[in-house]
Amino acid sequence: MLIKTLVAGFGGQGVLSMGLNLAEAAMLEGKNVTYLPAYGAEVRGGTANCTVAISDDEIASPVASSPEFVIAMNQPSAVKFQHHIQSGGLFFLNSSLVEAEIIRGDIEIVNVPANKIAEDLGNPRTANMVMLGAFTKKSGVVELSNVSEALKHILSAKKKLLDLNEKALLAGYNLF
Amino acid sequence: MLIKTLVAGFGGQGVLSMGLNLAEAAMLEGKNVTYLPAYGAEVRGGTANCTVAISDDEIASPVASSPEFVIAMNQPSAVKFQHHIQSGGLFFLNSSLVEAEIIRGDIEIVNVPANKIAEDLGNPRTANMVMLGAFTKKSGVVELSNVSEALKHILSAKKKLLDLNEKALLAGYNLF
Amino acid sequence: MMKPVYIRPKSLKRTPFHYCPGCGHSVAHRLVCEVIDEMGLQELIIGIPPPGCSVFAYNYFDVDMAESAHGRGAAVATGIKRAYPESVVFTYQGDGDLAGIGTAETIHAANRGENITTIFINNAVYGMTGGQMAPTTLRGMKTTTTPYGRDHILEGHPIKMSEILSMLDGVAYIERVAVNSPANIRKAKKAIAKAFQVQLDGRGFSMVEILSPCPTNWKMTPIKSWQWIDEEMTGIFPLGVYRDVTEKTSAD
Amino acid sequence: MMKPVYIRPKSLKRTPFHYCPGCGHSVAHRLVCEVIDEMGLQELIIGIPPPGCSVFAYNYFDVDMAESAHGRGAAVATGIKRAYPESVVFTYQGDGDLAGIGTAETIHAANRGENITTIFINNAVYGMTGGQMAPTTLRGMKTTTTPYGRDHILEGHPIKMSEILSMLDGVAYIERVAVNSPANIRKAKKAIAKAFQVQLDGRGFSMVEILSPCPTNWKMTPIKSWQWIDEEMTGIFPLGVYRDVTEKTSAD
Amino acid sequence: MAKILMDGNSAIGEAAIRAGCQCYFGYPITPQNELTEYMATHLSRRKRCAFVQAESEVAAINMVYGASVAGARAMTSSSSPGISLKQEGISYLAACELPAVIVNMQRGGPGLGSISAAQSDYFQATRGGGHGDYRTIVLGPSSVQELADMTMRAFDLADKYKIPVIILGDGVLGQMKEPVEFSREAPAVLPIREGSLRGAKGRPSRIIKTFTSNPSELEEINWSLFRRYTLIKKEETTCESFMIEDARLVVVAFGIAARIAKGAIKNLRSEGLKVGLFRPVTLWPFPDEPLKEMSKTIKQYLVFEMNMGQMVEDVQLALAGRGEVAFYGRPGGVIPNPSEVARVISRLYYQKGLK
Amino acid sequence: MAKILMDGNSAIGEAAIRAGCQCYFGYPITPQNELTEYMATHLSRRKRCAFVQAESEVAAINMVYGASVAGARAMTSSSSPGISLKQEGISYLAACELPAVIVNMQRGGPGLGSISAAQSDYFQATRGGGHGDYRTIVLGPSSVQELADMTMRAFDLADKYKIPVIILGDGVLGQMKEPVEFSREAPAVLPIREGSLRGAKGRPSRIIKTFTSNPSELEEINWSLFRRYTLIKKEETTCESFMIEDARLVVVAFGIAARIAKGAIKNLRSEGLKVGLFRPVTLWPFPDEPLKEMSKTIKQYLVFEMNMGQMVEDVQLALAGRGEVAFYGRPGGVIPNPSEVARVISRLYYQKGLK
Amino acid sequence: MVSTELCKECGLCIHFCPKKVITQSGKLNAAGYQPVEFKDNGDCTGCAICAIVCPEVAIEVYRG
Amino acid sequence: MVSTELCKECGLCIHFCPKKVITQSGKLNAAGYQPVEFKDNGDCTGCAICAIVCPEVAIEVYRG
Ligand SMILES: Cc1ncc(C[n+]2csc(CCOP(=O)(O)OP(=O)(O)O)c2C)c(N)n1
Ligand SMILES: Cc1ncc(C[n+]2csc(CCOP(=O)(O)OP(=O)(O)O)c2C)c(N)n1
Ligand code: SF4
Ligand code: SF4
Ligand code: SF4
Ligand code: SF4
Ligand code: SF4
Ligand code: SF4
Ligand SMILES: [Mg+2]
Ligand SMILES: [Mg+2]
Repeated sequence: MLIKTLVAGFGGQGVLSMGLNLAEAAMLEGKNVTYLPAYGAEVRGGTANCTVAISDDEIASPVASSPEFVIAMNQPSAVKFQHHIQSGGLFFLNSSLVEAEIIRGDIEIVNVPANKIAEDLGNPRTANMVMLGAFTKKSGVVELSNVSEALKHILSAKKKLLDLNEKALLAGYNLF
Repeated sequence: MLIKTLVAGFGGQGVLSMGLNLAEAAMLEGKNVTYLPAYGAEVRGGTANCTVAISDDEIASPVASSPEFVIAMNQPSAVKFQHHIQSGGLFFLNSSLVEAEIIRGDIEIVNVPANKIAEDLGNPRTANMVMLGAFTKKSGVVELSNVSEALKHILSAKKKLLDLNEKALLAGYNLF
Repeated sequence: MMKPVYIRPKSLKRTPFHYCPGCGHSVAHRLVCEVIDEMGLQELIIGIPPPGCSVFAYNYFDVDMAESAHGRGAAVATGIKRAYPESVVFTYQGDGDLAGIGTAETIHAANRGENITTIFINNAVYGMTGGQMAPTTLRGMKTTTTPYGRDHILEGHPIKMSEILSMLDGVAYIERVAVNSPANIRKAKKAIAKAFQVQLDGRGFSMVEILSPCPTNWKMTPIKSWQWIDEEMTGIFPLGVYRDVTEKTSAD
Repeated sequence: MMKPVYIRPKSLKRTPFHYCPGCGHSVAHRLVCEVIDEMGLQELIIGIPPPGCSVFAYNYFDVDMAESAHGRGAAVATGIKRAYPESVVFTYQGDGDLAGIGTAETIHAANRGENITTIFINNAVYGMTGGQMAPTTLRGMKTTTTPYGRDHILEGHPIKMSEILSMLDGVAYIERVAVNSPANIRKAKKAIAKAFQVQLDGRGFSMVEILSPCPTNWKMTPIKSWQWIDEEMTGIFPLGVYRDVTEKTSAD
Repeated sequence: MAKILMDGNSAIGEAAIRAGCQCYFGYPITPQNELTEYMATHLSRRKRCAFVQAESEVAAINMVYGASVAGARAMTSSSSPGISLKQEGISYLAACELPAVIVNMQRGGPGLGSISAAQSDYFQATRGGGHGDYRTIVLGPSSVQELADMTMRAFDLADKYKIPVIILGDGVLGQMKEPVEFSREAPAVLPIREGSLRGAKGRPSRIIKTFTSNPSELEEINWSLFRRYTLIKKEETTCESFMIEDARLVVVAFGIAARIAKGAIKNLRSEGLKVGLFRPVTLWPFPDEPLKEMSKTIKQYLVFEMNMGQMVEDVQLALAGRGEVAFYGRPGGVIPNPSEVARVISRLYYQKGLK
Repeated sequence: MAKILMDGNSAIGEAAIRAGCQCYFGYPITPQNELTEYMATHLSRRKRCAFVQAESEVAAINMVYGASVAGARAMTSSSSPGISLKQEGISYLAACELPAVIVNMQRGGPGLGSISAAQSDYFQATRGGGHGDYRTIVLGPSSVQELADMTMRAFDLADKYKIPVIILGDGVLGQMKEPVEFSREAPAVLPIREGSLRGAKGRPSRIIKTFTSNPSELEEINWSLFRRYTLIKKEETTCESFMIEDARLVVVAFGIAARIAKGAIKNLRSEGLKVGLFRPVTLWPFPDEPLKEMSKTIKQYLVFEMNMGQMVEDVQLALAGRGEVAFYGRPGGVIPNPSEVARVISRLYYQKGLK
Repeated sequence: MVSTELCKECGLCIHFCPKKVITQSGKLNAAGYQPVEFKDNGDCTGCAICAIVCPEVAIEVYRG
Repeated sequence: MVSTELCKECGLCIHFCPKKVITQSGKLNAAGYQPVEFKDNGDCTGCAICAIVCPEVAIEVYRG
């Protein structure tokens, strides 16, 4: 099994920490895993994205030219990455921000109103966790328990935020 | 025919211009010629030397490991270079300054009291030309006329010195 | 009919800037273009952008431009100007570029009195590479390579290039300005125009040091970053004319 | 019994110098060795000689020494001192080395306040390579690369490193001296001792700039070259203390 | 010890600290900034250690030189353009027999290029981009774990042979995170090399230098370096083979390219193609003996590099005509995926009638 | 025109001026100072020309870059350590397709080394000592006359292919005087390259750059460079053969070493040994076709270099096992004499049973 | 007057406008920013301060 | 007092000696220089100025 997931959005949306969380969860499950941020480091602004590869076997390339799963947190990412998804793959859309029409018919679209739910939970900055929860449930690539375990590790320095994020994660998970 | 001549002495004795003069003379005769100053340029003081190779054929190396002729203008050069001369070669010594005993029997020694003669001519700085004159006569490697022609060229910017140097050259030439 | 009070300069291409919101590079670019337009230099000038956030400056300036190696803008400009003295040549350099790796090239071009103009963007950090300490970083300031705050004992002091370069005899004009308020922006533009005039007059090396906000790496809002220049930076880097051989007095 | 009034310093090996007659390097070497002896530094000190006429300095100084790449003495010294702070580290550098190719390394080491001492031999030429123009060459001076005399319009101005470096906050002590008369030689020695003391006290960067005769490339007799320093060089490079954080006043 | 998810650059930093690295001197450049920043955070305030953000790459390598003169384990890192600036310094380190570890996280293209990953500095690293006859040991990692392990190995090799060691990584390896495990704890006492300059206390003074006015003396130094190089070649050459026993075509690749090639080969094996991988781990010394050995049975080779063809010369030199060598290269920072590489391999496989 | 007795360094300077060199940027280093000094004397006050003694080699190469940006014929020179410092700049020139002429009068050893003559920078010159995939044309002169001729050729090649050209000389060639003749007069009007930056008057503004955030774009640039390199290889490869028709052993050498070898070969011929000389004149592109051709009949080769073995790899690559290659090297600045080389040749000749 | 595609929501024009006639629009542009809007309530003096401070050159000022 | 092998004939000691008790010896040393000589006529004050200026450290001064 080799599963690649690409997470994309605006810089401030927490797409990198989403990917990292996923990668750590996979590591906790004893999987091989690679996490690769797109480092357009010498140019600012615009979108950020990262790729997580999870596999039982060694991982050849951390780059995803046709990922199984794509999470698009904003409109430009939805437009840009819809063509990259592998046929039959899942396309997670932050439907609060994405209005684009998706023209491919050979992929499954999962709409997650991440911002809306996060706002409802009282913290719009946790939209990424809502999405991660939904992704965990729908993709089945990692266990929810490992995702929250990883989240605990990542937020170990900022304990205060943990509750908020856990709540958002669950909200997303329980969407489906 | 390939003849290599090494000229050595203190920095101020004009050994480089002696070699250059010889090389230009050979060029005037249509010979192949190379002139190579020893460039210990990053270290000052001590001795200076240069090598002139003259040949009818192409010259392989401008370096002389065993020159046919060596001109030693001072004591340290006489000591240092006596072992380099080819067997049967000529060793020109500035006998005004060189007191060393030469221990090799397989080379011919030509004593030229160059400083003495130059002083007698009223200009101690032309000792090198006295030596060059003597060398021209004894070595037969170039014609005297070409040596003075070359001298004219070299001193073209300092016409005043020409007479003095010509006189010294002749004095050396007429020594033998 | 509508009279334009402010319109986009002609020598500024219509490409949107890639800079972060509130970035001083954007303002500096525009000012240089305004001066180029007003002085009629567009067909005469050659610009040298650096590696740095402004590496893509050639995508914005509609004039001849050539990339330079990091820090070597002054040497490249020297080459151009010596080869083609009729041109007007400017370098556009960051503080890491000019005051760090390019220290020697900058000082010696200034000392030779190369007849070039340098637009020097001092934002107290290495912007492009992600906010490391620059030679100009203030004491105590946290950057990715001074996570404990710049400690002058270990990491040195903010270096004052305008002051240092002003000691060199080849320098004709140096002024330090800031792009953090309408008034300062106006002054900055005047300084830039003056610097180019000095070059046109063949007076020697001219430089405008621009204190320039980097909201991203300072981790501030744009507005806060513009204010921070007045609050913190100008204390260490006082604004003003540092050298002006065209004037009798060298006061501001 | 004969009482020694002057004897060869212990830390100066008995090897004859390769320097030209009347060269200031020889005097400077001896002075540094005298100070090393008097301050008891021989077993503590590490020296960094440069490419330049003094490339063989390690043949004379009987202390630990490591060759450096041209101009990089200050960086090498930084590496040593950071790795081994208990040592006393000095660089010995020519003007081509320190003020030319090594400008950036020197300025930034000084700015960081590296706790090292620099002996800076200013002889206004590149000695070792045969008398080319140095950054410190005086206006009008003929060298092998300024055969028409240094023209400041084309070739720049003599650069004043003591003045420039004194502007940097990391600098603890800078004095310019000369080795061209018994009195000046005595002062030079005092300055060297002070510079090492500043290092021992952990005060930061210290430098002694030594105006030093190069009879060979100046094409003068030794005596004339010693006089020429007073007649010409000190006018451009005034002697004196340029920075001294150990004193309240910074006057000579 | 539990595995940590770590990016390659930081993993080098952590491994260096555990290898007893005392001094790090760096200058920012993408894609290796995380290493400089890791050292700023973890080494700069460590006891008896030093971190300096130098004013340039030239200064950084000369600071490394200084620290090595004083016997400390010292390191610098950069990426392609910055490594070019270090060439003079590396030549001095090699000439003066000073150990040092130099990390090059390669990026694309000559000039300013791209900040993506590439393998275009192979020649520079293995042939001595600086002047003069010298070699450096060059290690070619292909995972974050290897970056960590090789960093430790690099410090040990550097000290053992008094030689600069280059870790030739790339932007992807530096940026990507993978689980990593460190095989050592940081030493309680930092190692100081014998024979270094620490002041001439109780011994004659020492000189570290290369300059001489006597070429024969320098020739002798060069020959002695050469003898050491021969020893290193004999003792330290490392490589990895994968499925070559029955292979009819062997792909030769290093670093990240080898990893991609391995993925391609696994896929092709599952389709029945008899292909294998040969991966030089030390790029200098290059493992030419194993290739020579292999050439007795395997005649077809494909060299795959993320450049326009550099290591391919070492493969050709090793084979000396005893096998056919094809080349597939992607320069400038493009990272091909395993299926592209697989297509190239299978095309060659069928073209050559190996099926 | 009459011949003039001139040292190699000055001859380059004079030839450059006659080739229309407008700008020279240098920094002193032995053994090439005469060139810098020649330009100071003869170029600095020439109309529309410029001479700058830069503050460093790094500055000098970047000034060359600037002058080339502005379309002028520009040159710099140095010797080994200084050339190492220029590697980043050379990589930029190559990447931006800017012509330039770079002279390296090689000296001995890595580090500060010796100031004698050597050939130790062959790898650096022919493999791109800077970062990234690029090549420069490399010319290997072996007499003062050739230095003059090749300097003119270098400027022409640089402009024709928009590429930096390296003249790889050595200390002996630079210092020695030989009679020399110049084939051209200095041009009345200095050539300015088309497409250069002179202000965007009457045309759209131009950009000279390499940086891109898109690796595929950079890949395309690299491929286009590569195509040009292939063309250069086809059009400009030059070599010289001497007495190879009936030779049983061929010595391969370049530059000053080739000249020494030729002397040795003449002596050995007079003793009846069938030995010849193959001399690459362009070191990049390396003349591998003629060697391949030769290998059909000649099986024994001796590569002689004044280093520890660099060009020998190109010979082996060209022969690809079709001939036996022996090596004789003298590193560090030692200049062997023809009889020493002759002894090595004849020993090999008899060992291999060629008599 | 304000190019909504160029605006990056930095807020500097709002901050510096002496008449406070510029506000957030609340809409998103293609780059993901919420560009500002010009409240044409007649207070604008055409002083162009907004244009002078706008880093994106997103504002052009005309007086009619 | 004067090491004839180290002296390089620079003449600085002669120039600076306040008592003018140092002169050229007229002899050559191995390096080709004519080292100076000390005229021991009792005028020497042992001021060591000669030693201070001698670049070659060719002079040591003793008072007895
Ligand atoms: C030789 C070299 N070293 C390092 C870099 C990486 N680099 C690119 S820009 C830059 C510094 C940017 O800082 P600054 O000059 O202050 O410009 P800013 O981005 O802040 O405007 C660095 C270190 C490079 N491109 N080349
Ligand atoms: C990289 C490099 N460039 C150039 C040189 C040649 N070089 C050796 S010493 C020197 C300058 C000497 O001048 P200075 O520093 O003033 O010392 P001085 O000889 O006058 O004491 C130069 C250019 C070198 N060794 N290395
Ligand atoms: S990082 Fe700073 S300097 Fe760079 S574009 Fe962003 S705000 Fe401007
Ligand atoms: S050249 Fe000058 S600096 Fe060098 S040793 Fe001679 S006098 Fe001294
Ligand atoms: S022109 Fe002046 S008043 Fe009008 S919106 Fe702009 S800043 Fe405000
Ligand atoms: S200043 Fe410009 S970019 Fe900033 S909010 Fe106003 S219009 Fe938008
Ligand atoms: S000690 Fe004084 S008086 Fe005596 S010789 Fe020396 S300088 Fe002259
Ligand atoms: S000062 Fe020293 S070297 Fe000079 S003449 Fe006197 S003794 Fe000799
Ligand atoms: Mg900056
Ligand atoms: Mg000097």
